Amino acid sequence: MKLIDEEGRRLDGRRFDELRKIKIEAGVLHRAEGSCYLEWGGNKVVAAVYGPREAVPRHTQDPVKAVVNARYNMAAFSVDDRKKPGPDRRSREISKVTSEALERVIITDLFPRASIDVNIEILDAEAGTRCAGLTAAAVALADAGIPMRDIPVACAAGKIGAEVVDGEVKGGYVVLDLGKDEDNYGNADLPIAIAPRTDEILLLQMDGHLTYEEFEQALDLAMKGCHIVSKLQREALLNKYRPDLEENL
Amino acid sequence: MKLIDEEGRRLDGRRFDELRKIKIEAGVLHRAEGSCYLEWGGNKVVAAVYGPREAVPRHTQDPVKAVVNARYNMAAFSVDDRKKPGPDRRSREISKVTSEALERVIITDLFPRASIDVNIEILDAEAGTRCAGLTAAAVALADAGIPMRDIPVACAAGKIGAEVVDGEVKGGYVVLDLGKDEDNYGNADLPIAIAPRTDEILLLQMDGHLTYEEFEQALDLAMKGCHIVSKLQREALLNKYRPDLEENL
Amino acid sequence: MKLIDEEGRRLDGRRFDELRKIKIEAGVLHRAEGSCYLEWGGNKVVAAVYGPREAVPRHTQDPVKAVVNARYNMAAFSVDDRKKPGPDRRSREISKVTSEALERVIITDLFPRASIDVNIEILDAEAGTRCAGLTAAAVALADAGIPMRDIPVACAAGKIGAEVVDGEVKGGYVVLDLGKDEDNYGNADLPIAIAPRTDEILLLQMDGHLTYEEFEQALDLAMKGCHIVSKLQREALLNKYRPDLEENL
Amino acid sequence: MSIIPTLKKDYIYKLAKQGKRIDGRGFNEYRPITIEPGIIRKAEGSARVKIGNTQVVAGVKMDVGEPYPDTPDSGVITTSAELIPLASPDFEAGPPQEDAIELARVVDRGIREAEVVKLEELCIEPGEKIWIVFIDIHVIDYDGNLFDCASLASLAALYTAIVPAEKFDLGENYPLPMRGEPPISCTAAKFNNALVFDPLLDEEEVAEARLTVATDAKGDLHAMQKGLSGGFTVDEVKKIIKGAIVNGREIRKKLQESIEKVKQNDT
Amino acid sequence: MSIIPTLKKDYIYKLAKQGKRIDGRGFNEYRPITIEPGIIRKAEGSARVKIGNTQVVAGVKMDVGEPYPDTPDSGVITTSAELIPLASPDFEAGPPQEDAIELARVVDRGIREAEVVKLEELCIEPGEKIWIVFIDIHVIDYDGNLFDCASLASLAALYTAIVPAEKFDLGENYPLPMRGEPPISCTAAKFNNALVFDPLLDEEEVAEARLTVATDAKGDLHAMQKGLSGGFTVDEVKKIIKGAIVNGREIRKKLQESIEKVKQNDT
Amino acid sequence: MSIIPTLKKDYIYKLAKQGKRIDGRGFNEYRPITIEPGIIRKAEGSARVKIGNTQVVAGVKMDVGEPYPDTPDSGVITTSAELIPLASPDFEAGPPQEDAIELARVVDRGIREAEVVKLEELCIEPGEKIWIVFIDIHVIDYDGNLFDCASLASLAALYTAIVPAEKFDLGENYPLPMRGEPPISCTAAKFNNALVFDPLLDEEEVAEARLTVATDAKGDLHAMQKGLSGGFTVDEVKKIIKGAIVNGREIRKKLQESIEKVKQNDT
Repeated sequence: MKLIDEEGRRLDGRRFDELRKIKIEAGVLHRAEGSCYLEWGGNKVVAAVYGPREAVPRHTQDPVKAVVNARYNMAAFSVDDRKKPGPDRRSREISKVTSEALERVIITDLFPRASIDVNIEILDAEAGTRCAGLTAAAVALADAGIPMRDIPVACAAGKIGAEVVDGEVKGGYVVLDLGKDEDNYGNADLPIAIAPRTDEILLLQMDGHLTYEEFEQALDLAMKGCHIVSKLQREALLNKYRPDLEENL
Repeated sequence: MKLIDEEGRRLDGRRFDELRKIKIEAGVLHRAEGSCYLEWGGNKVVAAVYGPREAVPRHTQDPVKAVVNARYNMAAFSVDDRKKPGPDRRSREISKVTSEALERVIITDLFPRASIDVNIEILDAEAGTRCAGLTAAAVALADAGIPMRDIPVACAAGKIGAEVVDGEVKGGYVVLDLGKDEDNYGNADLPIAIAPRTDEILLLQMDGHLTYEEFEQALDLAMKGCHIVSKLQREALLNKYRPDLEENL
Repeated sequence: MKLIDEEGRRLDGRRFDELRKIKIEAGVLHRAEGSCYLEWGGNKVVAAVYGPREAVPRHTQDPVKAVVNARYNMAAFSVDDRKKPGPDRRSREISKVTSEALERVIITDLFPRASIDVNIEILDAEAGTRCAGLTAAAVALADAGIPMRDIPVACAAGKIGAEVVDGEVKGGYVVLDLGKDEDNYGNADLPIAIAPRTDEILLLQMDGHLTYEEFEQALDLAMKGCHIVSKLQREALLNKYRPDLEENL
Repeated sequence: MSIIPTLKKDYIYKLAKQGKRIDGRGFNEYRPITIEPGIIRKAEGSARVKIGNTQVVAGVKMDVGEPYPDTPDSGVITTSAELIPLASPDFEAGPPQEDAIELARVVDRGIREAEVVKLEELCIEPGEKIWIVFIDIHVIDYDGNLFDCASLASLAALYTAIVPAEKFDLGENYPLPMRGEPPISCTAAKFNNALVFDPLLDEEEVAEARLTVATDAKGDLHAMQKGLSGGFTVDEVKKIIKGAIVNGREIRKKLQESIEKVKQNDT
Repeated sequence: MSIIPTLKKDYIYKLAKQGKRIDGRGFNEYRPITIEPGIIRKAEGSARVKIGNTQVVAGVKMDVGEPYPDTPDSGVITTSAELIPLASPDFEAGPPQEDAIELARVVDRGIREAEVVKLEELCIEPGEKIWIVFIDIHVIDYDGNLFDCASLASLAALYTAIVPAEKFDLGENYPLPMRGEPPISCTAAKFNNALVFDPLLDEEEVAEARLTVATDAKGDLHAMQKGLSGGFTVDEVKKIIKGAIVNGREIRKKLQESIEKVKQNDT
Repeated sequence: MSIIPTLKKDYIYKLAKQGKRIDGRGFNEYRPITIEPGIIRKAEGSARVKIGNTQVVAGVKMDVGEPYPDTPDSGVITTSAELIPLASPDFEAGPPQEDAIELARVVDRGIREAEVVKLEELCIEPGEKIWIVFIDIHVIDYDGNLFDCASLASLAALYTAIVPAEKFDLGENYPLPMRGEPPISCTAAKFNNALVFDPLLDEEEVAEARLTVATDAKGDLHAMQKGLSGGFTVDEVKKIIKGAIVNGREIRKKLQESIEKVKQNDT
């Protein structure tokens, strides 16, 4: 499958450094303490935050800080072939790395023995759900008023269009934010999450094949993507709170 | 399958308002605090009660009243095709509605933090096991000396013999206590449980197709069935305690 | 399959009362408090002991003595057809009888509310793993310094070479320590564990077919096997501690 | 029962005596209902339904499988519900608990007993290959009356679902074959002798009993489920059925409008 | 150990020193045994067995399945036991625990090792189709000595079972093919140096060790299982085996009588 | 955090400031590595790897199965890891927890993404029958850096594995088809701004962040995984990659020597 043409135009018409269309809305749920609805290309994600509240069962409590439990979950109908409900190994790994990334920015030592529960539901999936989920979770955390050092944000870069001959890889383009076919037929994927104020890397995974130079390009591109998405996060939060703010003027 | 003939005679020879043969024996087990063996047509059921005793695990305790845990379970060999041991979704739903129905008549606020455990084992199954199970459980509760406002009782009515043409239903008879083929090939089933002194409805489920008028007939018929079975329950309890009573004369 | 020839020579050349080759090494792991590596014919076993430590969850604690938890586990790759990871019914039964046998010799009343956890991993399996596992566990317990009345030891005897004609069994030889084919195609297996100082029988299972006289022979043979293996256990422990002992002279 | 719930209970009871509810509705009145079919691209059929703040997404997926031995010519429906911790601070992760199982089974019976889906048209090869219809109910926001919200979402997803025949090399895709007018589930709760339809979460928490009734366009009954540990009199049951028929008609109209809109957009 | 169990223990020990048991039996004596085969209509074979107050129902169901690759010409037996909370305040719901697993495996070995069922006659099509025999053990009332009660119920169910060939279009139904005289399991418990057969629950609770021995009509051994954390001397083991042979003969007679009665009723 | 861990942390931090580690190694230095392939007779391939006190046994088993619908011509790899309670007082029995799942998935990606196994040669009959390669990782002794130890053991097991064709009547056994030079996983931990490779358990316990990088012989990247709740700067990531390339070369040499030794012994 030819993922990119001679002029650097991708299957869906994007340039190498273009993101898919992203829409973020904060505070969409009644019951949750903070929530976010996010569309990123064909991905549809809802995130909801409960807590800080007493961690249960008791033996999960940390006496000096809050525990951050992110739970990434795919709806059975969110993928091509129906997924059996409940966590599989992939979901559990994503939940783990997402929890670790979010924990870094939350000021957890304010809430000893508490848990902060972050629920991420993928309703519609089309490549890049872990970045979409973490990005939505961060907005939901902010919406819930959880004290954070920064609002984390995630984005991926990758490589497409290389030819592979018996393990040898030739050519290829480093591009931002892989779409569905690019994810399936591409050569490498590098999802990251950062704290945008300091550019500290909170999540980093990679698979596929990148030369060291390509890695540097991809990391740089993903960073830039993160900063663009970060602005959309802040706008979404502002949109929710602006009416309140204006009222108080 | 022709479930009822022109003269209103059903497959097993019963009239529309006739129950299958029922046999109830109270106090049949050594270990349980109260117990009951019940045959209802081809159904064979044992029920046993333990408690009130401290509810475990502790977080299941209710500080102001006892928790009623009914557990409906089918033996692997009780059905045509062997059932995998352990609760399936159907058993768990029946356990829930049975627990709720029994809780209504038990004076639970006498036993805060306690559980009253009601075990219902279906050894042989032939249509109507939820009514048979609840009826046996009620006798076992009385045998265990659990204080109750009334001895609940269950019975079903249903509809058989209608013709269905592309969703349109014509004709049919409202009858009491569906047998096996009537359950499989009939048109509707309406199991209920009541507190016989007040006719309060404790359990009510229905599936199939009934007009509003048929529903009224069926509910009335099921109520009448309940009162007949209620007498058999009381006789069984009396049979067990009569020797003691006579001795004390 | 002919398991034994006219001269009483078995498939692998052993005489009826010969053990397979056994190698025992104590204290092989860094992390465990006591450990043992054991090869017995084609079996390779590691055992590790943790405790006495507070038993968790709390409701498993015994207020007057330590609980002994042996956990027998086969590696997925230890058998001909890959075994699904996790305990199956066979492993759980072996864990139970091993726990019971070890509990008999451990002075458990020294450690109320504690657990002593004995992990037995079968890395390579070739008939007789429960005896190999228990024998290794006993060495690991001694290596961990758990106070014991005796160092238990296990060995099996069995019967091979009989002809079976419609349930009727003719001939056959009682032999020590069944090998793989002897286990699969033999006539009876009798694994036992004893406390070698008193010859008290701590574990005894049997399946197959033995006359009463054959049982007496087999029990006697298995006892003798236990005493031989017991010496190897003691040597292994001595080998580990000898350097220390010599140093202190 | 701690102090806050007791106060809330007293307040709700007091209002009920005056014929009022905490959100100002009449006893038989539903909250605003919105039905949005077709919102999940990966699903064969889908819908988001909101009843007041309660929000459910239902998705339909289809696969090719083997029929049950006793119905060799018939497709199969499987309904699951997850009360995911997103929707309520009281829902827990893990395998479905009793509440989720009851929800799935009640929705399932509402659909199955009225034969809403033409299962006989979902046979591909008798005795060998049939279509399996998976209905998955995802509760997004929980403010009471899950049964009605989940049934409605499931119906909207089914009526707008497309059989993915192309994916399995079985010809062109086509709409899931459905029968005319579906039964609609309506739920009432009882507390302190008041009967209120479409109970809020706050009302459910003080309710003694609950009754769900699925009625069709002619006012016939197709499924009923009593819940909670209180009881009903015969008269109360009849009163609820009558209210369910009336509310059902109105909700059915809304459902049909939302389906029509999707079908028009598609053509 | 709290005060009541300690008192009970002391009492049982004291009696045992005087050669007595709490229910007046001799050390080698069994409680009354009743065997009722054929009580479950839906099962292919079934039996209720009572030993004193202990009560077990075993049921046999059969299905058609694939053979194991290493025994392509042979039927399969699967034995399960559930210690359901009906039978004892100490049994818990949920997946089988160690005790239930041990019970099922010991019963299974008693049946399998003596080749009681003619598995070679349960092959329908070599390498393709065989009969699977499911034995399910339901403990109804628990007053000690489950192993013997469960094995006896399983044997009575097997010896009266009918292969449901008609249900699978495989010709006429016929009796499950069984070999002549089954081994019988007899269990003894040891406490304070006394060895008692058919232990009561009260005796099991103070016992140090337990030994189950399955012997056939000739007095040969087919299965043994030692339990609990105490030990036995060689002499104790031999004494138990001899007692098991004697008791086994008597129980086998009872079993055969109950089977005969069923077979006569059938014809 | 209790007093002992705090003291340990302070000590490790203090040493790190002086450029030292508790066992005297340099920041980029690995502990002694031993690789013993072929130690499990029942496995198709196996290896025990020790990195210092950390010890892992990996085993490869193969079976014949069906391909995934989207890769009909390709074999399948399945990687599992169990953190069995043998290896650490903190590991618990039961189904794999998050840590074991992450370990298995990271090892799996390291092998899969570099296409180390020639999966295309593991097709027996396109669309029908393929070889499944099961990699099972058994952690025996846990003293830090499981990721590197487990990947190395898995690679050594794969490179010495034999396809058991005879067992399945598929011709003669032959070596599992592998590509030339595998990527090697190297892991660094960060604490108090120090970056150390091959962290000890004591170091892992005080670490803020961890990064695993799999690089091939040319220095290209094939898999990365960041762990723990701390962060990295871009420069730190680059520094770790460079260290991983250097260490990877040395470890790859050791791996190849151990494989060669086995292959010579076989011939």
